[in-house]
Amino acid sequence: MEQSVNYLGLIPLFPLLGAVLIGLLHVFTCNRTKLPEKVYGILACVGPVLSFVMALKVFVALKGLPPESRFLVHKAFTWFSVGDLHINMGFLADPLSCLMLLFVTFIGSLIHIYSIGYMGGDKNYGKFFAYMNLFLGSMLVLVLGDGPVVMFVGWEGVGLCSYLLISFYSEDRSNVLAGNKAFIVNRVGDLGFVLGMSFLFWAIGAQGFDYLSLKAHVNDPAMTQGVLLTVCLLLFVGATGKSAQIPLYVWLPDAMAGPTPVSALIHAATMVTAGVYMVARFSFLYAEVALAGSIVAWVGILTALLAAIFGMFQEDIKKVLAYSTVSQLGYMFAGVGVAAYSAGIFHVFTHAFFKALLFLGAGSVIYALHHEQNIWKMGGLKNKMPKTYVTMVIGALALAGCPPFSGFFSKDEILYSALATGHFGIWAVGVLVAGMTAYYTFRMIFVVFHGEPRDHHAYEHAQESPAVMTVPLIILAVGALFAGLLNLPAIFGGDQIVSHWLAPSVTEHHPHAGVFIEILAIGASVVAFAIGIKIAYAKFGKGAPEPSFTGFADFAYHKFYVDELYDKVIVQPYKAIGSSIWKVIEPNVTDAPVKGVARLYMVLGTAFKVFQVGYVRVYALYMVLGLSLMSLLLSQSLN
Amino acid sequence: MMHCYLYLSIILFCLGIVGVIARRNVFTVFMSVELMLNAANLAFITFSRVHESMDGHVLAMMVMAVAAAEAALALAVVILLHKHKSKLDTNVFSLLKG
Amino acid sequence: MFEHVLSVIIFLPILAGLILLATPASRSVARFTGLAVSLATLVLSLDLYAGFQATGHLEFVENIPWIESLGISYALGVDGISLFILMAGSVLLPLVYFVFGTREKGYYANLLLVQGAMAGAVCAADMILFYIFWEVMLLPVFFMLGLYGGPQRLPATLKITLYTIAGSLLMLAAIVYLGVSYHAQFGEWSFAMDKMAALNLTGRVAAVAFFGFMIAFAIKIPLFPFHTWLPDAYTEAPTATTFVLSAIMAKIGVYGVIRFVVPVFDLEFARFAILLAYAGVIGMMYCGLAAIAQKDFKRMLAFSSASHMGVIALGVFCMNIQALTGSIYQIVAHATSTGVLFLFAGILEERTNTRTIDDLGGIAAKAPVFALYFAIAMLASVGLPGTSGFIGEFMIVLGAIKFNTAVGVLAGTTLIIGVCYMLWMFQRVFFEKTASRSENFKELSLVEGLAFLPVILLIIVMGIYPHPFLSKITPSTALQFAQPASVVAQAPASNAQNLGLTIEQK
Amino acid sequence: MFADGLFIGFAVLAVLGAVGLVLFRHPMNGAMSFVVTLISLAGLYALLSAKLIFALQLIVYAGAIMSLIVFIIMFLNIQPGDLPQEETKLFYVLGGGIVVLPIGLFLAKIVKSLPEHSTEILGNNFGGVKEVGLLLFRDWLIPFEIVSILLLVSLVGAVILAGKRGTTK
Repeated sequence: MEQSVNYLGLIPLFPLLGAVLIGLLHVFTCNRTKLPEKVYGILACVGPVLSFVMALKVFVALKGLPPESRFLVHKAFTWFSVGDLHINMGFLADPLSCLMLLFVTFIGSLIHIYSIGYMGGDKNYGKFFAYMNLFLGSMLVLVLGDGPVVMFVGWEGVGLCSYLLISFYSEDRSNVLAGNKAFIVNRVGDLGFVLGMSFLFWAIGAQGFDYLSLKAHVNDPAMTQGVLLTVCLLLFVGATGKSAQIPLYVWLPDAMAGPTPVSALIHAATMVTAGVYMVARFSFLYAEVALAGSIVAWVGILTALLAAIFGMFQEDIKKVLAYSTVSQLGYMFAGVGVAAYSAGIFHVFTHAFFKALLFLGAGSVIYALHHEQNIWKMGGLKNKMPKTYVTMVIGALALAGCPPFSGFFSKDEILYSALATGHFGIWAVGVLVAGMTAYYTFRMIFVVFHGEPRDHHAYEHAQESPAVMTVPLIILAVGALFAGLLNLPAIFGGDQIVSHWLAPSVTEHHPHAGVFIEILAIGASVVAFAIGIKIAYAKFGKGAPEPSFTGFADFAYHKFYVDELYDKVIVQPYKAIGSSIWKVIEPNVTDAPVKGVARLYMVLGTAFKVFQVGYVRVYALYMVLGLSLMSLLLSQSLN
Repeated sequence: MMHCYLYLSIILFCLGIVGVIARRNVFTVFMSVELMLNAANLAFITFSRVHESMDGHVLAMMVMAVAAAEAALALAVVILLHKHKSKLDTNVFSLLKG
Repeated sequence: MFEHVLSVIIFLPILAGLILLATPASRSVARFTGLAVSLATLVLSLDLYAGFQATGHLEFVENIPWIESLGISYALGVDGISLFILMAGSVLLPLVYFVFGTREKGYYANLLLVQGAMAGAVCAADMILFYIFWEVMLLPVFFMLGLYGGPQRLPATLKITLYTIAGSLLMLAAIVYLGVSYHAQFGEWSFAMDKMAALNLTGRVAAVAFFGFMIAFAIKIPLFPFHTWLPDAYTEAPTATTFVLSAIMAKIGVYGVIRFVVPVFDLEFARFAILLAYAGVIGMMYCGLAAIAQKDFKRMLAFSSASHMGVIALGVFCMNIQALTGSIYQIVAHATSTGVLFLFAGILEERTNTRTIDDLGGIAAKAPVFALYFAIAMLASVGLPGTSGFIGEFMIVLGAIKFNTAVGVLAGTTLIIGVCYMLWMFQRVFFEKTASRSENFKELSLVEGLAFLPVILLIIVMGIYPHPFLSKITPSTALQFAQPASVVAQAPASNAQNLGLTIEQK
Repeated sequence: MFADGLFIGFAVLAVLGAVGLVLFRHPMNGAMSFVVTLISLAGLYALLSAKLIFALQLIVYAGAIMSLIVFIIMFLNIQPGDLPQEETKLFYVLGGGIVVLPIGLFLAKIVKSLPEHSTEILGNNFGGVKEVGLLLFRDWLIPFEIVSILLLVSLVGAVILAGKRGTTK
């Protein structure tokens, strides 16, 4: 059933080796003569491109197998093995991971190429590419890992790299704090993942702790509903951390502190999609407990709503995109939550294209304006940067869910699945969010590219980015345009290639609802899109002044004060507990018995000091007194 | 008769103790110690006579030798102290005071 | 491989140290001798490691009767558990001589003494011998801390010495109790560790003896709430001493628990394990929280070390093979990561003349290699997969979940707690704007860089390919769990037997 | 009876001498009164047939040691002003007597429980020089030698202690 191929391990190895090589080169040259940037750029792109080629090879190999036995495995070595716990450093390529593999390496490579231009002139050029390669390598480990533990390696690896890349401009404290936040919040999620893994192991892990064995034993008696629910929810906690869902989404907007290609890499291709991928990977567990799925779906759709609200009021171009990512991730979770795993993954797939496109486009704008990120200082750029403008509009249309574009099909698939499985609430919120998405996306487009330039000085100097940056944009734009067609539903004459491709990997039951439901879903989405874009055009189409927010808008502008709330409720008390332990509890409670013993000796010493008068005869007197007392006692007993 | 000797020995011994603890003059204290040694010697000799064995005599000689050694050292110390403080008061020397 | 290799590993450093102390050697001679001896020990240990068969039982056994009337013998041997603590010491200690080149002769001599004593404590297979090495271990620490420590060293020295001695005396009492019980039950005197497992200990006295051992080891580890000597001692001690204390000596406490408490007091251990596990977890959280409040990076590392030791101790108390193996693996991982971090802290202190986190900043830009090394050690310390810290921590949490869900969940929070203070410190010291004190921070020299390289590589190799190491540990840990089960099963029957025995004796 | 009379006489003298030692303010007076005690004790030793000890007591104790003490007292040239002011001496002595009383009574009780024994003077060579000497060199040789070392050590010690100031200055 499974076929072993040893080139699987090479796929993550290429970028990882690249990272080590570039990192060492950078470390040893950064304070001396610097290597030319080209060396780093080329070295950095070799790894991802080679991985992409290997991914294609994997795809071809899988394609050549009959659908039900599309598994390629590679056991590199025994990782650790203690008692019942046998963990191999093993890799698994099946349709699901292959799909992820293809677009991760593809988009990752494009972002690397783009970065050659974007990062030009940075003094830590080499460091940047080392981190990027490490990031991609970790993501590939995550995707290819044959079991939860190997996945966890990549899982934490991307967390680390996001920390390193977000705090890349480390001289500025706020950037480093954003990095810290990302790592720590991710770690909270990781705790859930580790605990989930542990419970899963003690239930059914003894016979082998990789996906295929777990899947085979999922109906064991040890796997009660309670255990299943616990495991699913704990794993989902991990997913909320990595994929920025309520309540752990707070790190993602701050992650904009890193260089723009990093944001693209984090948001589009790699890190944030890991949560969705993980839930899909464990679909055989989630399929067993409906409750867990519902929770996932509701958390997802509420995150989508919340992030959309925030997104409508942001002024930083990257923050708008960041909240749109959070929002789209919410959709994906709604999708996998209602057991439409292929729809969720398909949205991951299309989202990777248009979000990478949007971020790289935004990066192009920022690059042209010399690192200006406030949209209220832009405007009228469409004439200056035509390629960027066109590609970004394509991306925006895809994000907003305009019918022929990729985002439409994937989002519609999710909303349709929600409706078809009877989750009307999720569907309704989803439609609402679709409208809001259209609104804030085009608000951004209109403000940045249309109207009159707001900052004339910056406008004068703005120019189209070099080809090394625009070519990836164009490639991604093509992807954003047509990727949706891959999974064309039957109603449009397609045959859902992606869903069928994924079928062997995920455990899902395609709902069969009537054509009416399907048309209702599509219609509602289109209407929501139209309303959203219309409002945006009405308000910002002809150029608009920077608004000042009041009331609810102000509240939303400040992101409902969630960051402040977390700071007050978690961070400050945490620090307060820390310092109270150090300043109050440690000296007065924990150390008190020890100090008490010392004090006891001191007190006894002072008490007995009185007798040490220093006169020899008094010491003699003590002796005689003792003798005398002894004599008294003894003479009692002498008779 | 033996009892009488021993009672005398006890009386002398007790007087020696009183001398040590009640007086502050270094010489008196020192001689009181000697007095206690002599009281012990008397008891040795008495018992030696009673048992008609001369081991007690040997011990008495030892005690005398020790007393002599002690006298030499003690007097050297007294001289030293007198040089230091020109006092013969034991209360002056209270370095052990806590 | 020759017959008395363990004795040589133990006594070569001790003899060298004594000779150094006795002769008026200069500093450089002392340093060179120390380096040469520790490298020789390293070579011997590597040879030992290569020759280790992983049978699970003691290997390289030496057994010479010593005080025959009491059955005390000079018995040495290593198994998978002690081997790794021995190796950690042998691998890490040469670093000190590379890094700190300008210390007094006594500093190096004491370092040699403590190295030998630690090797002795780990290899001893006789309780009395163990006790002797255990006490000898403390002496050099006393001198190094008291003579070469920071400005507040004297209270710290007194505290650690009295605290540890108090624990040791309890242990001595417990050891004597074991010996006497053995005599009462089997009619012959013996203090050999492996024979003690056959004892059947019940009743209140056994519980008292159990706590005698436990408190001694808890102080050394240090386990909450016996950790209060640690922050002062770790902070004030010269770097090498802190390194020795945290990297190896604390581990011998854990080793003691595994060696004495688990096999001998199996009933008591099973009874009190939950209590001890909570002590470990609470200690981990308590020290981790206290670490965030520190302004002094060495003290912060001290608390971090205590926090990790809580997790390691927890692994022992969880009574399953994953947790125990994880614990032992984590011992080595912690020795390499936190131990090296302490050395780095010493370098930082030496080059900037400050221990205050707020005084520093921007070192990553000045010294990229140092920052890279520090980051790798730090990430290992927070248990990132791919570094040595992950394997052990994961297995401990896994085992803790099996043992008790609440304990396991709390143990898992080490993932978060550790990362909070470490990142905070790393941010202040290595990132941000370059502070005036770190303006002229010197990068690691070539010698230093090369000296640290093997350890840094070890951290990564142990994270990526731990199997060869684990395969040497697991036979021994598996044996630990083979024994208690059978003893527990026999317990009721042999209790009756025991009763009969004591009556007969009366 | 004559021996009894002698005993009573010596005993009274010895006690009076001892009381004088304790009470006299000036050490010279005390030393003189102590000599009386020592001589009376020598007499008592003679009554107990200890001929050698009788001689040694007179020669070594009353002679050598006491003259050393008196010599030092005179050497230091003690003026009455140098002496400690001991106004409450009598209280101390009385208090000391009260403290010591139980010890004395206890010892007396023990003595009383011993069987009475005659102490007539023995006619043979008991306590003679030859007999004691033989005993000393046969059975007590090692203690004897140790005592000689003790004396040597104390001699050296005394020289160093007393001579310290003079030589170092």
